[in-house]
Amino acid sequence: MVGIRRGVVGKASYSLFALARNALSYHEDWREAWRSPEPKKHYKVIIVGGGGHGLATAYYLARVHGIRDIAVLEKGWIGGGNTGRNTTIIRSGYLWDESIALYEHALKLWETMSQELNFNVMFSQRGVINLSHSVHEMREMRRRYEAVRLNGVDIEMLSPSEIKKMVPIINIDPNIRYPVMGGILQRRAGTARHDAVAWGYARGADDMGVDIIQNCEVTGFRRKADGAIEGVETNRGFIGADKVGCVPAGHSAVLAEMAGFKLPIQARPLQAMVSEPVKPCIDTVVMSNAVHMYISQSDKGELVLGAGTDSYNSYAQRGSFNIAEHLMAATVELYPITSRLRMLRSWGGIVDTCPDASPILSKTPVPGLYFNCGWGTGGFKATPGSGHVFADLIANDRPNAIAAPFALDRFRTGYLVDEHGAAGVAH
Amino acid sequence: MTGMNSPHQTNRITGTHVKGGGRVDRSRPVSFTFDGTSFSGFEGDTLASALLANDVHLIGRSFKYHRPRGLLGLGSEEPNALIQLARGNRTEPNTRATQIELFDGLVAQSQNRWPCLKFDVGAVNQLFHKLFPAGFYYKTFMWPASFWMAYEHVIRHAAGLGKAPEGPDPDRYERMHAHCDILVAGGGPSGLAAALAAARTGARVILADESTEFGGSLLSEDDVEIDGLPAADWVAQVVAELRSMPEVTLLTRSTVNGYYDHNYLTIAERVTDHIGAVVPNVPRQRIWKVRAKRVVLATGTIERPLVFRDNDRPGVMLSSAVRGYAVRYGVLAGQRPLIVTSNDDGYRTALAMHDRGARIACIVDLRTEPDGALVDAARSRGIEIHAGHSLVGSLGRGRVQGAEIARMTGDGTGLNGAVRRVDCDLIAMAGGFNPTVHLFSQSRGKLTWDPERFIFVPGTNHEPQVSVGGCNGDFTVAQAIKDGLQKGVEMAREAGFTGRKPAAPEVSEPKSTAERTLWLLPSTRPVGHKGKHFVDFQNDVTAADLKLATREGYRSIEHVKRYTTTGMATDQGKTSNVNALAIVSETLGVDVTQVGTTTFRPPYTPTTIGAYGGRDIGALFDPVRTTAMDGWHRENGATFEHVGQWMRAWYYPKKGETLRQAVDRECLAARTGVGLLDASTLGKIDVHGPDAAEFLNRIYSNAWLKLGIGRCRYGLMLKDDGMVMDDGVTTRIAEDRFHMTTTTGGAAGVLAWMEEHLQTEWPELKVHLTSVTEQWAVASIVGPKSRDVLAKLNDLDLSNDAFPFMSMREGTVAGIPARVYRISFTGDLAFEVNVPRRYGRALWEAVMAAGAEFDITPYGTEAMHVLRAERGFIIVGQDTDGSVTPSDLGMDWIVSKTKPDFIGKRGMARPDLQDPHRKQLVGLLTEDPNEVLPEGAHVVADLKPQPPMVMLGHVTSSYYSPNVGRSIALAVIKGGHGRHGQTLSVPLVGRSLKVTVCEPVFFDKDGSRKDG
Amino acid sequence: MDEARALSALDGVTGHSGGAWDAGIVLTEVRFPTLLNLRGTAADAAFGAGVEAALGVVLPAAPNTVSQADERAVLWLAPDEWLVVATGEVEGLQGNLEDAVSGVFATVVDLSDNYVCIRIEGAQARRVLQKGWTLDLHPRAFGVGQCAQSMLAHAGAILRQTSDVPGYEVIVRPSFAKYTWDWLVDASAEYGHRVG
Amino acid sequence: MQQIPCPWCGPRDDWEFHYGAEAHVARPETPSDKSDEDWMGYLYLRSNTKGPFRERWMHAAGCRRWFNVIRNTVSHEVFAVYKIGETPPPLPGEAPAAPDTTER
Ligand SMILES: Cc1cc2nc3c(=O)[nH]c(=O)nc-3n(C[C@H](O)[C@H](O)[C@H](O)COP(=O)(O)OP(=O)(O)OC[C@H]3O[C@@H](n4cnc5c(N)ncnc54)[C@H](O)[C@@H]3O)c2cc1C
Ligand SMILES: NC(=O)c1ccc[n+]([C@@H]2O[C@H](COP(=O)([O-])OP(=O)(O)OC[C@H]3O[C@@H](n4cnc5c(N)ncnc54)[C@H](O)[C@@H]3O)[C@@H](O)[C@H]2O)c1
Ligand SMILES: Cc1cc2nc3c(=O)[nH]c(=O)nc-3n(C[C@H](O)[C@H](O)[C@H](O)COP(=O)(O)O)c2cc1C
Ligand SMILES: [Zn+2]
Repeated sequence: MVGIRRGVVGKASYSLFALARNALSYHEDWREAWRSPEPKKHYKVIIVGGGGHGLATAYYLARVHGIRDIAVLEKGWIGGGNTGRNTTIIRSGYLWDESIALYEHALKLWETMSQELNFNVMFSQRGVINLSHSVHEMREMRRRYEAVRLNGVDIEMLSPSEIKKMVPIINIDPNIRYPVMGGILQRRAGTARHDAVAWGYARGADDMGVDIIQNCEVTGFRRKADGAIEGVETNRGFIGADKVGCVPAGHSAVLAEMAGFKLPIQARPLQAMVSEPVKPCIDTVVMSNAVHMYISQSDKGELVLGAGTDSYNSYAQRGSFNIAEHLMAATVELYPITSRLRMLRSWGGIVDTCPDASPILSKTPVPGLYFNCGWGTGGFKATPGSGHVFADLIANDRPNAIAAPFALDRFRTGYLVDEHGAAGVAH
Repeated sequence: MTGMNSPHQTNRITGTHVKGGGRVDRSRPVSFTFDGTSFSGFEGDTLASALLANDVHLIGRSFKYHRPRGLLGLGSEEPNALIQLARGNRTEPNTRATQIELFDGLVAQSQNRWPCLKFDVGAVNQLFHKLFPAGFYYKTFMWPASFWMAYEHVIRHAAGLGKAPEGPDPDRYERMHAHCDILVAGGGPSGLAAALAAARTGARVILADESTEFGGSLLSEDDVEIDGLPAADWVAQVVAELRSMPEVTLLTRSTVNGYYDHNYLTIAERVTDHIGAVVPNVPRQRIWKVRAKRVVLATGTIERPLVFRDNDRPGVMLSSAVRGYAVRYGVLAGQRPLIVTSNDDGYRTALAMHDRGARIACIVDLRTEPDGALVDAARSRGIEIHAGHSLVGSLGRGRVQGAEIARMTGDGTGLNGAVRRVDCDLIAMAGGFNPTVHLFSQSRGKLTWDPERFIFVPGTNHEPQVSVGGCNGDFTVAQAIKDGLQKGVEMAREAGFTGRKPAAPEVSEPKSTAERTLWLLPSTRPVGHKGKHFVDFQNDVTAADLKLATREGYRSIEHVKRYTTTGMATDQGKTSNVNALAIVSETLGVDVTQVGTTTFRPPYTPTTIGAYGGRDIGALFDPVRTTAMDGWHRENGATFEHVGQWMRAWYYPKKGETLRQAVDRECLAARTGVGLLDASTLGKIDVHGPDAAEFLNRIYSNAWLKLGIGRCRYGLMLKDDGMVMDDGVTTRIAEDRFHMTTTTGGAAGVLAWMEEHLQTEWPELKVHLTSVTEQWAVASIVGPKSRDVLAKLNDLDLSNDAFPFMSMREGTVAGIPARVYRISFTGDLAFEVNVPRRYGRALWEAVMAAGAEFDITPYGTEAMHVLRAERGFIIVGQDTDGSVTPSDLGMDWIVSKTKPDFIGKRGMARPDLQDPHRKQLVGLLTEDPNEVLPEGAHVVADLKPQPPMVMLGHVTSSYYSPNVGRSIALAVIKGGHGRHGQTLSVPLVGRSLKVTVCEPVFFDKDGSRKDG
Repeated sequence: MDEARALSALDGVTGHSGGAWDAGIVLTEVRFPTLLNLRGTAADAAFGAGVEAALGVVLPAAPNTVSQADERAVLWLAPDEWLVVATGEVEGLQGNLEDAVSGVFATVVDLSDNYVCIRIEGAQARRVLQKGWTLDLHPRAFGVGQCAQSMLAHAGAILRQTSDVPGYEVIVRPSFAKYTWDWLVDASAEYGHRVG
Repeated sequence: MQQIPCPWCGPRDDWEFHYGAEAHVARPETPSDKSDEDWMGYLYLRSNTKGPFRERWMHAAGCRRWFNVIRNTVSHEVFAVYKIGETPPPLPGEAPAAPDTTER
């Protein structure tokens, strides 16, 4: 492992031992997890967007490709975009081979992330269940099950009673409006502590010399005479770069327009909420497309509930109340014991939805400018894989096999990776 | 366990020498249990006031360290005293004792402790607390890697506070829409005044307060008079006037909990929680969804705790709460209180306590030279005042027994005197007041920092609204009322009403002098070295944790919040947020405004999920749509399938039949005799106008201009990307009129799609579209004997010549006016009879009766699927998924080559859609004719013993076909059209099947059966 | 025609009166009114005149208003769309209307079976409806002579006020009739309801 | 919950509407002339403006009419509503636009 500071200064490494030793000095000697440097005049690579994907990109650029002269520019605070406001569902059981390859690549990286980063991201492989509520959904579910299985990825089909065994609080009465008819389970899937992912990658990248610059908003792009990228305008002045990778999630269309092109992206509100904390009552993640709700319980004890998107464009980080209201009705309908629990906080994010519900990992009409976006409602799970392949794309100026199907050109040729069909609420 | 405690009520104020005895009804004792012990209180008490009256201070345990905790506050700001309320399926975790109204038989339990509140094993965490600073879990539990799930198990069980109920909720919840001119949030003096002024103009006013009665802080004051009346009497007078006005809605126990866009607010009303009994049909709680023309925010203030060593001990309370318990509930929270204050308001508490018989231990005043009427009043009562002193720490076991105080340096950052011990049984903290700006912020108003008074006040607003009184930074009753009246009438005027501002009443109240704000009181040793200085009580976040976070680089207040969890507890930082950000700003040496606040989000206080769900549960969760024949299907034993919102008959098992047996029987009957299908759910659209044919020509991929009147045609609808969107048969009823059918699930989408094109792309086309889906009930009479059956009911000439395939005739069937379509979804002779919906069942029964001699067999959607698959007819949404073109389906014949344009034409010309290796629809035959492939199974050319394998595509439809006498399947596979005759494999779990690719037509390949 | 064989989507659904107490909520099915969907150009004088001649009712031009004369009501649905609600003598009504507007681009579609009409009346009728109807029904905002389309809970509905009692008519598609009826009964539970 | 003012029915909750994204994107008159690039533009590329934005809405639960709205996608403030085919009013702070010729 490339641990520049961590390797040398043992104190910076995290462990129970380090905690004990630091306790003796009242925890006053911990060093900062990442520096807050002033931006330099020029970098080899600038990453725009300090979400999980952007930070992971910088980390892998440094770690795998040996590029250290990197800045991550974040307009607010790192992890404050969708990384900090998602319901943290991680799985790789998608429909199309291309998607399964991408998300499974990520899932494998999740499995070693805490150790690799020396930062506990609490990746909890508690399993994710997708429910089916009609004959039609059962058929679609079977299709996805087979696709995942034949890709060599773990997946199981469950009957209602098997689901009930794993999720005792679920209502499997066959006479309800959306009866639980079956489900698929990916055991290796689960959740992670979302903020820690951003922080862990930031710390790891910083360790290798990456400058993480917060409160630095990119306001424009500067191009050379030959059209190639020259650098970015920011609220803290111009910063030059040989290559620029944009990973701005909800703001991808805004940045693309600054660079002079349009993306097939619409920014939509997506809401989530948490209940007050209670003792453990649900041990897996359960998603239901038909009723537009999904649920898990955080380690602190809150039920984490997610809904569907609103249908209009918005950058407000809030959605309409009726979506929240429906989500809660659906929660009570499927999990009757939740009725007397209380909703503690609700919030919204801006998701960059793509026509085929698949991401964009691509070169752009501007040489040296790359985009990683379009993850919509389901990109948290991809964080490490996305960063890994995007770093590769930036470093080599060509997509690798995993990234290639997700290039922008698919919208011209018609080779879409349409994950709407079976994914619905696409987490 | 349960022994009735003698009702000694040590803290209940008695005697006549005190002003009032609180607002409880002493003639109505009420008994309740807490952790199994019985106690009593009075009607009007909260659980909190009753416990205090019974001298119970230890009420809960904290989240992380399991520290013993008592009450801090008086209302919804309470972070500590969380209760597991009631039993069985009515149990409710994390309920604030301060908001639980007492009723006879109330059962309360402490939480987050084991085995009991006094001896909590979890408290061992305190021994290791040094290992558990903020964010410790990010630094450990990583080895061995596989152990995280085990660590997590333990962590999860230690966390979580209360317990969820185990069964469904027996209570009822409702929601209500409301509209008003003025919504007033908060019914203290300012809110009452605003409501009154607005209401007098005739405006529609809703006034909501989360407390049990209106009056707000006035109910907790005994030193305020308004127009010569004690404040509470003035309140009663105003409320009485409001109550008499028909356009005023008064809501108590009602929290304005959400402020959404465009003045849409939600109110959570607790309707029956306080009576402890279930009233049949009456909701337990109700969510009001209010659209208000104008909003007046009058939510008052929340007092700030002071941050000193061990400031979390039971018996350390907010000063205003201590006063509130005394004045409003007639309870002394302690007999020997110490008041530590940054301002004059602490003196009011001292006076109120003193005058009710408490012995004030002393007042510790952070100010060096306190002065003014309130200070004089304390001095004149002989109360000891330690000016310029810090409260260094609390002392005691389980509960406050004393405090350490010392003189501070002039700048308030250190101590410069000896630490002295003061005996006391209560510490009242008066740290100044924060305006309750939550709703203002939720509505996206911008806060302004007032550096003089160290508070955030509302700045520019985003919605049409105003803030008045305490929440606007106006801390006197006189100002609150004056402003309330003024703004109330202004808002009414903005909402279109006229009226004059009522005269402001005369208010007498104590005058306050300047305060001195210190966020973190100086201590003998640096924070973190000895004891704990709590900022967020519930989540056990200390000043040392906040400093650690900033030291580690988590400097944005949002990072501090997420790293330490400050402000993330069930109180959402009502008492901690401002202290936390002030400590962070001091630590970083930057201005509070630079640090900023975290985002306020709904709900203001946690709100029951069931209340938000309202009655949208069970049968009312989502409508189930049924057809006119539904009753018959039910009475005749059909099983049902959900298709979108529709409930359709799936198959009609006879006694003892399995699905397969029933479907086989139904399928055979439809091919050999006659079957009857309820096809009512198909979408139907009346397309009418001189340009109707031209319109269809653009919408469908095939040609429509020349279709004859009375003739039907199958059409495929594409999207502009060239993918199949819907299909159906459309009939020309008249020169300018067509009857279009769509798939059941696609109906609404198709209508919307066509309307969009008419209104926005081709407004020049004269066409009207009307959904007539439910105007018609449809019975499909199918099979070789269908003509015989229909002939019995109908006087039309049904011969092939007179009534050819793909045509429509109007007439009567069984005496009912009908349109009969000779179309077929099975390939066999068939008649689709459409009658007005009201006659649907009559038609069905008549056909069944007429068909009896032919053994007519009703069949459901499953047999329908088999029958159409036998003929290779697709189902959009099953054999297609939005990524399939007509060409992929082998349906090039339906794509016009001559039309210059139609929707989908250009899209189909894109490179990938022309690729011969695309997935294409084929038929599959298994080796074993009895083996039915699972739908969704995948097809491979190169079978491997284990996954992964390269997949070619998947099975979209698969059935046993009794008519073909074997299993049949449809699949989309790569380059399928060129693979006919190839043998491929379908790998299943533990085995695989060989399949032969064929044409997707299995029965009646030449289509000769359609004429019977 | 044979009315005895006609079944409404509410037959067998309406059941009995019930609820907490009789607050005078009366729920009634208005059985089989004639409902005609009328499309045409409001600005076209010939169209307006034709409609008036055939129905004896002025075509309402203002959004969400109703013109009514005796047993004929015309409800504004959209700038070029109206719903004719007729009871009593309706024989030939559709034909007359079609003839009257035949000279202009206009269409008449019989939707008598495409909807079910429920009347709700009583002192608490407004409160009951407001549990699921988002638009303001306060007399200052909505009254006799007005109509609106929106959702009543989860069913698309046309609502109009028919009396000051207050009384309203809720028009929904038949497949939503049972849901709507059940919803109204449930929402009335607090007050009690009677089946009219 | 936003209120979208239907030009006919008046202000209604946003869920009553079907959203149509960017306004004034006309379907090409003769699609066959268009390159694959252009067709991609028509099919998929829509402005996604942060700030005042011209967009289409359809009153699905009411009169079912399409119309245009100028709405700020950050503040949700609605500045103007105009019918299909009408000349778009200027965006806040913008000079009046040329008459709409796209008929959308
Ligand atoms: C409510 C909700 C629930 C979700 N649930 C799940 C789930 O369960 N599972 C799942 O896999 N996914 C989920 N997602 C999606 C997931 O959160 C995102 O796909 C993922 O986090 C995207 O990560 P990111 O790093 O690309 O984006 P972000 O974390 O949003 O990072 C982008 C960053 O770019 C910054 N930025 C933008 N513009 C500029 C600029 N001009 N200059 C500088 N910086 C800029 C932003 O401030 C932001 O910090 C959910 C999303 C939401 C909103
Ligand atoms: N002496 C001081 O220094 C000082 C300081 C601060 C406040 N005050 C007091 O502040 C008062 C100002 O009056 P006021 O009317 O502004 O405040 P108030 O505190 O008297 O009343 C606020 C009311 O709002 C209610 N409320 C708060 N949030 C709510 C919500 N979300 N939904 C529903 N109800 C909610 C509370 O229950 C309370 O009844 C004066 O009476 C003054 O005594 C005094
Ligand atoms: C998985 C998850 C769990 C959360 N748990 C809590 C919680 O326990 N308490 C809380 O106040 N907020 C919780 N939040 C919400 C955050 O406070 C915050 O609302 C969210 O990160 C969005 O940021 P914003 O509200 O500041 O815009 C949680 C968020 C996520 C994504
Ligand atoms: Zn409208």
